[in-house]
Amino acid sequence: MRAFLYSCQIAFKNLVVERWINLLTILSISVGLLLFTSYLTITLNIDTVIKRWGTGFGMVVYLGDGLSMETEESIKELLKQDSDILELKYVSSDEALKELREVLGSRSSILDSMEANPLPSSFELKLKRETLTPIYIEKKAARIKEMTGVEDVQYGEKWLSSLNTISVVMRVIAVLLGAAIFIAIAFITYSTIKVLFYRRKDEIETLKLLGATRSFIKMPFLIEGLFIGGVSGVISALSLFGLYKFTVMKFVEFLPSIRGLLVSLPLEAYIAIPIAGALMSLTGSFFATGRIRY
Amino acid sequence: MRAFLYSCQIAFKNLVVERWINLLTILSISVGLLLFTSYLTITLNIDTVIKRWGTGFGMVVYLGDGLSMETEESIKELLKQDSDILELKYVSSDEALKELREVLGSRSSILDSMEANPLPSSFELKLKRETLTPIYIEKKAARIKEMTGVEDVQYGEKWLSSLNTISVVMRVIAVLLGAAIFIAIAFITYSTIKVLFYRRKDEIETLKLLGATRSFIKMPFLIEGLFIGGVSGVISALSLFGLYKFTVMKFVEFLPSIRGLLVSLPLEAYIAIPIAGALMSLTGSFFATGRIRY
Amino acid sequence: MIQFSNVSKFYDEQIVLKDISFNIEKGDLVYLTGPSGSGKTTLLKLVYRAEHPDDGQILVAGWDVAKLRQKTIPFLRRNVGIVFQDFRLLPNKTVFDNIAIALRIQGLDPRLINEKVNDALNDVGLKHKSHALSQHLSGGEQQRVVIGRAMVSKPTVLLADEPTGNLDVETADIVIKLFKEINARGTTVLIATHNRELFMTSGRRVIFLRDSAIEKDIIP
Amino acid sequence: MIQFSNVSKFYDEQIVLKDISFNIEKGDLVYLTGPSGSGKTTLLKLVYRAEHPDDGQILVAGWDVAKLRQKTIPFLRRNVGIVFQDFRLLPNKTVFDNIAIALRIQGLDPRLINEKVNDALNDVGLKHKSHALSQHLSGGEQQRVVIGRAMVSKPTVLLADEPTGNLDVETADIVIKLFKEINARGTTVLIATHNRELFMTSGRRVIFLRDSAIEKDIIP
Ligand SMILES: Nc1ncnc2c1ncn2[C@@H]1O[C@H](COP(=O)(O)OP(=O)(O)OP(=O)(O)O)[C@@H](O)[C@H]1O
Ligand SMILES: Nc1ncnc2c1ncn2[C@@H]1O[C@H](COP(=O)(O)OP(=O)(O)OP(=O)(O)O)[C@@H](O)[C@H]1O
Ligand SMILES: [Mg+2]
Ligand SMILES: [Mg+2]
Repeated sequence: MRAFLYSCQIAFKNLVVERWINLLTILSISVGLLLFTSYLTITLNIDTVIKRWGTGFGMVVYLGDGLSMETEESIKELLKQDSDILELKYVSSDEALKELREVLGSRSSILDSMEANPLPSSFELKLKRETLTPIYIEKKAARIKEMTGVEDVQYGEKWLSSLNTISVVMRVIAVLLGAAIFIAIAFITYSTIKVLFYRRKDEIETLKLLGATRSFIKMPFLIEGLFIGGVSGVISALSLFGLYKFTVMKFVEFLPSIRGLLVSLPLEAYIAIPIAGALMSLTGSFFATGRIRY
Repeated sequence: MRAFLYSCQIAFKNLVVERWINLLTILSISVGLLLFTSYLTITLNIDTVIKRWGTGFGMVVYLGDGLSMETEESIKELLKQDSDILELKYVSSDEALKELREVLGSRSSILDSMEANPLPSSFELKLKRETLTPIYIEKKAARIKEMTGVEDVQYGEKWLSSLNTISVVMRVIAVLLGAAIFIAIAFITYSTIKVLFYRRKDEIETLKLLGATRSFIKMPFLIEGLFIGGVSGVISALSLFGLYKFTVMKFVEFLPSIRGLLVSLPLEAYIAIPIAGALMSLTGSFFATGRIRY
Repeated sequence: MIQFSNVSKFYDEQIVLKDISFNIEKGDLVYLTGPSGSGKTTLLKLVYRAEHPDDGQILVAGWDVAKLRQKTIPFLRRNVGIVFQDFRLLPNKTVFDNIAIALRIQGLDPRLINEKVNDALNDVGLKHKSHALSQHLSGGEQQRVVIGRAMVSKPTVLLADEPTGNLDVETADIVIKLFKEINARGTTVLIATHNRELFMTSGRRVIFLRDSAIEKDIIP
Repeated sequence: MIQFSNVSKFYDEQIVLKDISFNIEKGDLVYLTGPSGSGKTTLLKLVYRAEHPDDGQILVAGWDVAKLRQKTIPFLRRNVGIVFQDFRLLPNKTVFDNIAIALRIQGLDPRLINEKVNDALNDVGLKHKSHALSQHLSGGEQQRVVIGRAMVSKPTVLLADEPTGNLDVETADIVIKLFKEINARGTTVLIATHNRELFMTSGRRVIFLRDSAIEKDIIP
């Protein structure tokens, strides 16, 4: 315990003595963490946007002409049982005609000359976001089309596959970039602590000769690493929040329509940043101090 | 000259002696440069995609019923003079009807019962990508609508503003992220050289006492920094290329439709990476060695 | 207390100590001398396991030094006070801290440390330099800090490598008197030195090294 | 060649040299002595501008040392060979490189450097250790490397701080003979030492420092 307190004392003295290197390290790690968390925020936002778009897309199931109420009901029941379908809206042929009138606007007079309503009734489906792979939806559409009473199934095939591509690209990039940034941060931590260790190599040699144990020698570096990582984490969490607020402010000024659309990382993530920083730094320190040989 | 050769010799000896720190630094800088250049590649790709989408959006100018050929021609002339308009396509009311038939498919029989073609003639415009700010297009649409003979102007207002937002967001992020990564790389370089300098502090003290000039002391560090930065640049350029090829391969396997869509940075950029790395490192070294006082 | 049996030590291909055997009893004060490069420092290093013998057995205060496990080495060293030829001070620390560190690594109580360090500072005559950084000391002052650090933990064995090289005659006398006092309190002392004045008239045992071997071992 | 006029030097509030005046002529060999902490090293440091005097004037080989511009300091130092009390060797470099560096910083021709370094190695008796790393040398061997490095550039002034502290009597004799030879070739030599044997019977000038001032200045 006394040894631990003494280690803390040494660690903080060293932090002050080597303040420039430590400051640089803290800044580097902060920037690294900030980059990573900014990226996460951006991904989160793009994902949210895609989700919003994604749920806007659905499927329209056109029913055959003159179906009995029972058949329509049974189709509805079948569709309702499908857990991939989030929302189900029945659009009667009359409603469809009204919609078409609205679309045609001033030119809707062409419809007046028609004897009967040529538009079919339909079900408009909204699908669960997770199921939006093009192949899956294609299959589902084909299956629904085979149901008796269903005449046609339409869905935004092209759109779907584009959105899907964006989403996949985002995820792949997230993993690649995330890994790269993590590696970079790990390197910075490791190399800095290694370097701090090297710089005190003579001192450590002397301590070893005086009978210091391994933990006595390593402890200050571990504490230092923990501190550097933690402080970096706090700095980057604060910067991230500031940056987020600033960005939102600027964007809203520029494009008022965006208000309320930009989302922030959840509070848990903000709390996790310093902890992750400290743990990464600690791991870095641990490997940097290495195995001490007498 | 002899002093320079000797400095090179010292620099390379030091590079070997401190190989671990130097390797770590090279790796860190490489990762940093790779991150930055990957980001540039991603931005370039997203930008390309947006451009492709963007040019797909246009404006439809609906003409009034029963316009004389001259009036139509004069409208066409006026539109042609507008340098913002890239393409101009005349769609006669007959063609419009044919298109509507295609859209309605099996249900196109409703149109048969009509006496006259209720659809107006129109011009389909494609706009220059650069002018796609919502406000600008809104104004243009309003101006065109005021032309005699024009009944209505339609354009993908909502879509346009979404795409526009993405593009603006991408650019803002590019600047922020780019600056952040540059700062991070600068820090790594600076701090590493500073540390290498610190580690040889005793040696440098001794050299100063023996009558070494400032340039004799600084030169090896500058050469070392130049080398570290250059090598890092080469490594990251090669990794970037490899990563690009790998990503393209994986994506094509996964989504064959993407073939030929992913673009790479131009050759000049690849050549610029090691040069930029070397210059950044050199600058880092220069500031890290600082002002030598006797 | 320090027993060498047929110890040999090579650096690369060069032999530095060849088949060295001697036995220093508990409570002895012994001088070790020999020309520059004859292996004095190496012999001392073998005692505190800074070097590993290539052959033979070394017993120090009951520990079989050559067979010591890595984890146990610090505990051997805590029983051995060392005056290094190259000082090995912590340059950015004060004189007080440089001496205190020998006790801090053992986790002693800060008040006890304070007391012991002040005693040691008095012994080596550096009380007035207590708060000076060790890098700001003169050569002789530094040497006395090293001596203070070696003594402060009251080790079982005290090794001193050229402890008077940077000292004037008067200070050297004080230091040697200190070693004798420590020795009188039961610590085994081994002093490597070129300074003939120290051992010629001391009436103590002197081991002479030359050409990697013991040339003479004069036990009075 | 080395002229101090009313020189004073403080460290923080503490006075280390008080109103020191002396003049060493070109070609002299002078000893500087005094108890530990009396200011010998500080006096030498003033000569090669590692410290700046707080008062007075120092002339070395025609340079007004206290007024030297930063850029000129290296050129003063190239004319002054120094045997540092704490050696200041480059630990990871070989003995050869440690000596050669004094010439390399001057941009000499490698062949000439080779020749001069080998001569110096012969002079200090370390030819056989030429390729050893300086950190692998014994204390006395290291001291001789420092002496070799100080001499190799044939400086105008040679300063030696405790050059025999780690040497046995025979080697010390060789070194002192070397200094005399160098001196005979025209180099002004100033040796700071505690070793009374060196100067007591030498018949040379001896400056005694005590309590920050010159106690005696015996000019034979
Ligand atoms: N780590 C090492 N690697 C290689 N050779 C070494 C090493 N340490 C010492 N030597 C060599 O071993 C020999 C004995 O060295 P040692 O330091 O024991 O001598 P010493 O008797 O203490 O001399 P001095 O009186 O000069 O201090 C010397 O020739 C030295 O160069
Ligand atoms: N950089 C410094 N800062 C503060 N005090 C110093 C510094 N250098 C030396 N001193 C003090 O100045 C005094 C003279 O030191 P100096 O090294 O000149 O003595 P010296 O005569 O060489 O002694 P020794 O024979 O022990 O080497 C000492 O008391 C020392 O502690
Ligand atoms: Mg020795
Ligand atoms: Mg001195």
